[in-house]
Order: sequence, then C-alpha cells, then structure tokens
Amino acid sequence: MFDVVSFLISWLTLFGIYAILALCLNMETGYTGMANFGLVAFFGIGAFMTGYLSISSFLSYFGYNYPIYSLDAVIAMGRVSDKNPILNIGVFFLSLTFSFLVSGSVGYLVSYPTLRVGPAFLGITILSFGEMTRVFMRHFQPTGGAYGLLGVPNPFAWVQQPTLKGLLFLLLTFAILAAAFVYFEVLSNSPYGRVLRSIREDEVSSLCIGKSVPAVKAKLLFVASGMSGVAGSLLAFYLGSVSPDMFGTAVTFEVWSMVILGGRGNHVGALLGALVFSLLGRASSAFNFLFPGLAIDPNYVRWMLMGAVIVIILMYRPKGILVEKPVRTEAWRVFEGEEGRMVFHRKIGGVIKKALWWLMGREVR
Amino acid sequence: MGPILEVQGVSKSFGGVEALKDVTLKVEEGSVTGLIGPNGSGKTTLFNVIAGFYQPDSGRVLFEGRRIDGLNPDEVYNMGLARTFQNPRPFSSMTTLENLMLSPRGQIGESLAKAPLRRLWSGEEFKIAKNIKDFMSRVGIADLYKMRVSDLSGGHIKMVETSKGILGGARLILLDEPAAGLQYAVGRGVFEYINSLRKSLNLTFFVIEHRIDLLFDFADYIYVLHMGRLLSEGKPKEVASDPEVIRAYIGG
Amino acid sequence: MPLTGELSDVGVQWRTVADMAKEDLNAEIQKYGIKAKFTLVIQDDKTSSTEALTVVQTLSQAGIKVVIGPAASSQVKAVKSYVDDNKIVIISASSTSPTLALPDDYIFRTVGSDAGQAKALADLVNSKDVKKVIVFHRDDEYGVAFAQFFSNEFSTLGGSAIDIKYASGLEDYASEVAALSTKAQQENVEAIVIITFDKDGVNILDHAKDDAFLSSRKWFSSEGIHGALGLTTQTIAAFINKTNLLGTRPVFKENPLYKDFSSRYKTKAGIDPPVFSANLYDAIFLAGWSILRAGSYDGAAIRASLTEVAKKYYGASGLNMFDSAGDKMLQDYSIWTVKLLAGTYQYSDIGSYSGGTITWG
Amino acid sequence: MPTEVFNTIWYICVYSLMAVPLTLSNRVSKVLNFAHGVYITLGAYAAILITAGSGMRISPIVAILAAFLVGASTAVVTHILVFSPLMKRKSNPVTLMIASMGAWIFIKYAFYALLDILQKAWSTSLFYATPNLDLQGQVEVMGFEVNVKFLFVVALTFLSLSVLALFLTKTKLGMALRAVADNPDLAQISGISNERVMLITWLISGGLAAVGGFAWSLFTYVSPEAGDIVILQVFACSVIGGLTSLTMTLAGSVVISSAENLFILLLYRYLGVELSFRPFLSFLVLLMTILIRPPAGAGGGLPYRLRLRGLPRKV
Repeated sequence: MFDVVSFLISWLTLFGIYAILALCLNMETGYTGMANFGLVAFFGIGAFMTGYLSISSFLSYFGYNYPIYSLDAVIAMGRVSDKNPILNIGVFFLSLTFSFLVSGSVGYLVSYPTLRVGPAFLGITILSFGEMTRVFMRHFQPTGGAYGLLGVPNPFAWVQQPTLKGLLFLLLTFAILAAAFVYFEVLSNSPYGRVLRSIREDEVSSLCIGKSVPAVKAKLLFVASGMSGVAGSLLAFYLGSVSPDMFGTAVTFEVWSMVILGGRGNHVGALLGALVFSLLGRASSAFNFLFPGLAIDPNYVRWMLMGAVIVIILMYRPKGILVEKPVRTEAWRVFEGEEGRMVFHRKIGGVIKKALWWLMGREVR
Repeated sequence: MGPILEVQGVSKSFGGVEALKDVTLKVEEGSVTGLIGPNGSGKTTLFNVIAGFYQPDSGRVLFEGRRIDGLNPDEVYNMGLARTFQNPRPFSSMTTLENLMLSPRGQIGESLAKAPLRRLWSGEEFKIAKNIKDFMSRVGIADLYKMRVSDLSGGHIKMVETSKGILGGARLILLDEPAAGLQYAVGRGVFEYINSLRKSLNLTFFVIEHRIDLLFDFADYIYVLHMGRLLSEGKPKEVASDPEVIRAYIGG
Repeated sequence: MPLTGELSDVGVQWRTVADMAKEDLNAEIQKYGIKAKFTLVIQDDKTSSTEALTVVQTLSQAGIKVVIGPAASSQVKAVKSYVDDNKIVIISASSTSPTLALPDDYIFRTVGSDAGQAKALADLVNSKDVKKVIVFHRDDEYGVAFAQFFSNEFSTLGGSAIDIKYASGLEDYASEVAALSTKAQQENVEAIVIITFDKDGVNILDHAKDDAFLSSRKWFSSEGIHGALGLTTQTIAAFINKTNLLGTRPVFKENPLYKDFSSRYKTKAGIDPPVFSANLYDAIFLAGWSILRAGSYDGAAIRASLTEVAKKYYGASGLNMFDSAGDKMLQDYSIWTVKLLAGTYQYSDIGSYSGGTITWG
Repeated sequence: MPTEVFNTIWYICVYSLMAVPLTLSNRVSKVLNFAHGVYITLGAYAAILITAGSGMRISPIVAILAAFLVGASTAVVTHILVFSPLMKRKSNPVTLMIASMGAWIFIKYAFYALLDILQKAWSTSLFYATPNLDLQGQVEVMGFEVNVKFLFVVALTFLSLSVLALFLTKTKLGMALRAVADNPDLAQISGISNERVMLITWLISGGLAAVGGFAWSLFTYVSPEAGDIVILQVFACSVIGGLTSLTMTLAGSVVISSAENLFILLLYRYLGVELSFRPFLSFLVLLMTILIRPPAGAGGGLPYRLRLRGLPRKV
C-alpha cells in the first residue's frame, strides 16, 4: 500500500538539501562560533538566482522574449523544458555555480558587522538581514516580485518516468552533499580548521597570535554562504518554483536545531541531526494521516518536540550526540606514530579498499 | 645591544580619563625588563597600546626601529612581538598540542585556498610538530600534548601561554603577571623557566608583576608606573630604595 | 489546509466544511446504492510551501490520488511539478492566482481566477458611479495580481485607480491606514477598494473606523476578508454600515443548493460559511464523483473524468465547468456586506453578479 | 497629521513596554532571550481567554494583573527549567541564546495546541481575537477625539516604567539587581543571592513584557504569532539600547516607532517609497545603528581597526 521507494526518494532529497545547510551552519557556528541566524537569506538568494538564470536562459535559447514571471513564460517553459537534455544539465550546473558565487559574495559583505559587534548582536543583525532580504525579494521585479517564479526546469525534465527522475535528482543532490561533506571535513581537519576553532574559543587571543580573524571569518562566510546558496538552488530545481514566502526565519531555526542535536563541530553529527529532523517532519504528517482527528495536531507535537530536544540536548549533552574530535593532522604522527595519520577521508578510503578486496573474494590484508 | 622596543611619549585617555601620560621607556634586547606599579596605574593599558589593542592618542611605539603603533594585534604579533594576558586566555577546549600548533606564523595550511590540498602543507605541519615536540620535551610538558588545556594546572597553563609566543618566533614577549595566582614556589618556577629561555633562545621579556620580590630577583631593569606616569626607573636595587616609589606604594 | 500560520483563522472553519461535505457525499452515494465510502484526510500545511510539498508527497505515497488544497497559490506552485510527474489531481478551492491558469496540468481550481472577480468588482464600483478609487492591497501574489486586474478593468470603464501596496504578514497596520487616509485626502478619491485576507483586513477596518475622512468614503472589498469574525463585531460592523462597504465573492447566492448549504453550515457551526467554503464543498463532491466515474483509482483517469463530471455537476457554487486551463469557467459572484439581522450583525448577500450584469436584492 | 502622531505614541508605549524588560533581562542574566516574544503573546491572550471563556467583560485592571501573572510565571518557569541549569554549567552566551530559542519554539506550539483545544471546546475563533473589556468610547482631549484605550495605555506605560525606575534606583533589591548586572562575582561576594536576583529579574521582565502584550491587544486584534511578529522590532529597540541601557532602549523604541509610523510616511509621500517597505525600514535602522555607532557594550567586538594595510614604516 505505502509506496516506500518514492517515500525514500522524496524524503532523502529534502534531507540532502537541508543537510547541506546544516553542514554550512556547522562550519559557521560549530567551528567558528558565529551565530548565523540569517542562514535562510543566503538559501533564498541562491534559489532566486537559480530561478532567474535557468528560466531566462531557457527562454532566450528558445527565442521567447516574455518577462520570466509572466504566464506565457511559464507555459513556454512547460513546453520546452524537456526538449534538450544537454541544455537542462548545462543550465543546472551554470546556475549552481552562480548561486554559489552570488550568495557567497553577499555573505562576504555581511561579514562586515561580525567585526564590529559580538555574538549576541551578530545573531540579531543577521536575523534581521534575513528578514530584510525576504521583504526585498517581494518587491524585486526581475525575479517576479511577489509572484515568485514558476517553471524552473528540472535538470532531468527529459526523463519521463517520475520515479527514475526523482532518483536521478536524488543522486545529484547526494553527489553535491558528499562533495560538500568531504570538502568541509578536509577543511576542518587542516591547520585552517584549527584556526577556526581557535576563533570560536577566544577570538581576541586568536587575534593575538597573529591570526587575522576578520579576514578568516569573511572568507569562511563566503564559502559557507555559497554552499547555502547551492542548497537553495537545489531546492528551486526540486520544487520547480520559487516564492519569497518560502524563506521565513522558521527554516533557519529548523537547521539550527539539526546542528545542535547532531553536535556542533562535528559534520557527521550535522548530517545525523538533519536526518532526524527531516524524518520527524515526515513522521508528523504520516502520523496525522494514520490517526485523523486527534485532539492535538501532531504538527504541534513535532515542533514542541523540536524545542524540547534543543533544550534537553544543551543541558545534558551540550556538545550534541556526536562530540567533536581534535583536528587530525600530520602533527599527531609525530606524537602517536602511524595511527595519527588516519584522517577521516583516508579512513573512508581504507574501508572502500577493504570492501573492494572483499568483493573480489580475496581475504583482507 | 640596542633597544628592541622604544616607547616615545605615549599618551592614551579613555573618555577624559588619562590612563597614560607621556610615557617614554626602552627595553634592551636580551633583557628581562620589569614594569611595576599599583593597581590602575596603567600598566596593562601600556601593554595594550604596545600590542596594538589601542591606538595611542599621541607618541610613537618602535619595535626593532619600526613604528608599530596603529598596527592591529595580529600584525604586531607577526612582526615578532607576542603578549600574554593577566588571566590566561588559552583555547581551553582544544588540546595542548593544538594550542601550540596554532602559534607558528604564516603556516601554508592556514589559507583557505591551500587547506584542502593536503600535500601542500603536510610537510610543513610535520616539521612544526617536530619542533614543538622537542620544545615540549625540553620544557617537560611533552606528555600533556593530548590533554585539553582546561584540564591543565595553573602553572602549566601559564607555561603554555608563554610557550605560544616563543614558538611563534617572537623576539620580544610581553608577560602580564606571569606569577599571579600561583603559589610562591610555582611562581618562582615560572620565572626560572623564563630566565632559562631568555638565555638559551636569546629572547627579551617585558614583564608586569605584582610579586615585586620575584621581579627584583630576576629583572635587569625596572620601570615604575604610577597614575599613568613614569615614576621611576633603574636597576632593581635603585628602584627599591627610591623614596618616591615607596611613597607611591604605601600611600598609593 | 492551513490550520496554523497566516491563514489559520479560516483554516479552522474550513475543516468543518470539509467534514460536512464528506458526510453528505457518502450519504448521497448510499442513496445511489453505490458501495463506496470516502474518508477524508485533513492535513495542516502550515501555510508554508515545503510543508505543503511534504504533505502532498506523504499522501501520494499512501496511494492517494486526489488532493484538495493547498490553499495558497505559492503552495500550489511548490507542489505543481511533483503532482504533474506523479499524476496526482490537485483541486484547490481557494487558489486564485492568474499565473496558475496553465493548460493540461493536474491542477484544477473550483474557483474563478481573480481576473473574473476583478472585473465584477470593477463593474460593481462603477455601478455606484464612483470614478476615482484607491486600491489598497496586500503585497503578496494575490493582492498584487488582483489590484492589477482591477485597475485595468476599472480604467477601461473610464475610472482611475491609485495603487497602494502594504506589507502582508504584519500584526498591525495603523501607519498604513494613516498613509491611506492622507493619500485619500490629497487625491480626494470617492472610494477605497481593499484587497486583503481576513486578519489584515479586519485590522485595517478597525483602524479606518477611527479616521474621519476614511469613514466618509465608500468602501469596497474583494472576497478575501469575507467570513472573518472580526467584521461582525459591533464597532467594525457599524463602520461597514456607515461606509456601506460592498464586496464581491465567488458565490452565486440565488443558487438553492448554496442556500441549503449555508443554512446547514450555520446550524452546525453557528456562523456563516467562510469564504470559499462553497467551492471547497463542491471540490470534494467533484473529487468523489470523478473518482467513482473513473472506475479505476488512477490519476490520469480521474483527471479525464473530472472534466467530464464538472461539465454536468451543478453544486453549491454553481456550474463547475472547467476551462482549458483547469480553472472554473463560469464563476458567478455575489455582492456581500454586513447587516444587522435579528439583533446581530451578520454577513448577507444583497446582490449578485452574473455574466456582466448586477442584480440587486 | 494627528493620527500619525497618535500611532507613534501608541507604538512608543507598546514597544517600550516590551523592549525595556528585554534589555533588563539581558543585562542581568546575560541571556538574549528569544522566548521574550512568547511572553508577549501570552500576555496578550490572558485577557482574551478570560473574557472568551467566561463570556463576560472584565475590568482592565484585572486583565493587567492576569497578563502580568501569566507572563511572569512563564518567565520564571523558563528560568528555573532552562536557564539556571545552563548557567550553573557556565554555558556561554550563544548557548543560552540557542536554549532560549528552543524554549520559545516549545512554548509557542504548546500554546497553539492549547488554543486549538479551547477553540473546539468553546467553538469560537481564538486565532484572531481582542479582549472584551469595559473600556470603550472616546473623550475630548485638547480638541482631539481620543480613544479611552489610548489614554489608558499611555498612563499604564508611564506608571509601570516609572515604578520600574524607582524600584531599580531606590529599593535595596533594585540596587542589588543592578550590582549583579554590572558584576556578578562582586555581588556574590557582597552577600546578595545571585539566584534570587535572577528570579526577580525574570519575574519583572516576563510580567512587563506580558503587560506590553496586553497593551498591544488593546490596540489591535492579536494572533498566536503576535509576539513573533513584533519581536524583531522589539529586539531592534533593545539593540539600539546596547542591550544594557534602559534609557537608550526607550530612545530606541522612540526611534523605531517613529521610523515605522512617520519616516515611512514621509518616504512614501515625498520619495514614493512603497508602504510595504515598512518592516524593511525598521531593520535598516537597526543595521545602521549597529554599523555606524556600535552600541555601548556591543560586547566581544574585536580590537581591530579596518585600514588599508601598509607595512610599518622604517624610522
């Protein structure tokens, strides 16, 4: 009765998108200690960038000249979006890149207040920045203003079978997620990651041992916001539509709770948190479906749960489910000999190698 | 050997309150120079000015003949002038090793662009780690490398703080009350440690200390600051016998 | 269905409507002796797009092929690509965005697009020989689109409309109303046309009633505010009567089925049926019948049969024929206001608009 | 343009009633409390629930007391259950901030659930309501028809804020409160129970915020989102006050209120800026204040001066 496959696909896709966000936030908060409550702004900017680029490029390629938010444009998109696979894929990667660049640059600029004010103020500042972005997008005609954009061409629009299409998109999402994960993992297991942590611990004293803290923060915000932008772009492609109201502060808080649950300063933890909370969302609606007409709506329960989890985690396991590990670099080799070299992606590599050996029927050496 | 640090007529005031009034002093290379004075006499303010926390309202600060006033703390550090804090500010939830690994200047792996490419920096990392291991074993804290700094004892934390500057290749180190909050013996230990380093690595120390007795045993030269003004200076004995100083300390 | 979030006020009332429709539908089916029973699954979409998508996905994975709602156009957009792929029929009873009037997709709307109602409202305003108005509207899709259509229609009728946009989703609109008042005095307009949802609309009227000049103008409104309980409170209702506020809404009141429906709703819930409830009611009926007609529980088949059923179906909201874009083709409108009936203020339809002509009474 | 002025005064009253306690709590407990918005909502709903439940009018005084009680108790409970355990663990400000976020989400949706149940029970719409008080009509004040509620709220604000001021400056407890705010350790030494002071603080701030919410509910219809929608503006007021100075917070609420009621109108009239930019404007004011004049106690700001790098000059 219950279609498990498509459930997994739809759930995991949204999970993938949120997981990328969680990783970015983890970089900013877990490692660098910047309370970024405006995450959603970069998310949204990425999404709108994508909507604008993809649709306009399609229309121009097929020689229409409607405004991209007009009805004609939407209809036209419906007609042409599955005509030319190469174009679809190309546009997809193009908009991904641009979303990264644009959101990243915005993040870089936003980092300016971070050197003027402390954590609490930073939180509020970026939070209100997020709201400002939303209000602005509502008035910004080129991206449809209040109308938003409809008809963002799915990179696999040319695939007819819906499940396969979903699956392909899921794989793409996971590929990007994996890339982000490995990149961040490597980054945080390098001297750079060490600097980030030092900033989280005590930025003044980090400044006093010659780390130019503002520059580091700004660059990090560039990368993290950029990745959030990529997540937004994925969302736009997945939904096929973008509208300003999709990017309220609630999104930010959801991602926050993911990171806190999973463990600040631990990327695997961030993934775990994302997994749990996205599943929770599904569960609440499924629950609602199974037992209609409850006294208390499961959605309320779900959010209450979310709040409670945050508080409880902070009380009894402040570092989250998975605590952060010290930065693994060559340095450990000097003190601990060879096993000090085992850094995360090498571990993965080892596992894969073993698996291959096993598959080839040889015994693992 | 000439002066490594020169402070020339530095004044600094906060909202009308003058914390430093036209302070001028020299720190000879290779010396342990002391700075004493009652609370609120502007010692720490002076350090902050030197280390680039504050910009002096007037006057100049020269380090190895270069102006450093108006530079930012990180730039000052990267020129070879390190400072410690009165109550230490280590990166407490990080291990001792990580704390020390942070201090060397201009590591390749600390640039965002190069960090992901392991082979660019792994060699350097290895070298640094080796130095640190030698250093730690020489100082006798090698076996602490794995501990979080928050778990260390007060004396060790001070050592780590001081070591940071040294490993950063600083030639002048400003110490803000290295012996504060330690028992006499431990405090003395810290000072002996400083002294030995000074000899072996040819470093210069500029030290604020309330433990005048300790300071008098170890310092070569002492400045006395009072109400933001330079009250007296000289070899420990001269200062100790200076009536001005005595009055300041008793009536100040 | 929005139970929390900005549309929460109506959402809760819609739940009642849906239950009613279900019971009636099942009863009717029994009457025809068909062995079938429809159960209704009500989901809160929190007026947020991703939530709406999650809900729709969950439903479809549970094998459901017909989803009624989501309410807001932005949500319908968010689920569009998914439902088109997976052949799920969406029947929205309240999404009126013109940008969703798309041919051969799986989205149907049992309510006329705003374009139609904008014309009706323009005619209404014109019939009160008002020539110069201010259109005071939300800054979201609904408000912007409606205002645009209205201005066009109104200017073709030889009137002139000044457009003022306010930020939706706020809690209070005092300053907006103040600005409206000053602007109205500058331009010396004859009437104000408000295009709002329930919360903001009530708030705006609540502030406007304290403003001397605004109280001296004529007021007109779209359907968005209809059914809000705030309007039946003493003070606001008095203001409405003073300014003789008239509104249009997509209901054909002469329709006996509707009279029946609304009276039964009133006995059930104690208040008048809220905006779009008739359309929701019909949407559920359409869904039910088309499923039966399709024979097989399959999206494509249901879609096909839905258009057929709609051709013949005459429900509480009148004829439900769909046009090529899957929107209700013939939408009649009623002219509503709030009146003092039997000691209490109540919504009442005092006229109807059908095929370009207004009939009073 | 009297209406605009009246609105501005309304807003000043309401915002200061909401923002001052926020600043107070932050100053004493060092928590940037996101749950503040919930206190506001609860305060706004206290009177509504009473009237809706009993179906009768109540006097505004009762309503105020109810609001204060609800808000204060919620705040205290939040402190006991969430903040004080975390403070005992010496958690850093960011952690506390996040914890408050959690508390906020929890309480908000618990309240939603409660309303949902009550709505079914009483079969009335509570998601958008205003209290039914015997406080109606207009009075003639220097040529203006003035709403009684308006005068009431102005008086309420003036009274409660001056009482607070007196409490902080004159009474022993108030001084203790300020001492703790300025230097907890010192206060601890001088024998003031830190915990007790915290409790008092939360009592006051929660209660006042709730009263502010009640004032808000007199002004307009409120929804369960009320607190969350105004909270950003309230934060803006407090941040202008540096989250430490109560007087500056008052100034902040004046600034924000006039930005929302006067500046936007001027912009609209003379520059044709659309009205819907109102929320944008208040955030803009906030950002500008932070960037141009980082408020006193913008704690944790780096000792860092932006300038074009030039290598130190040889002398």
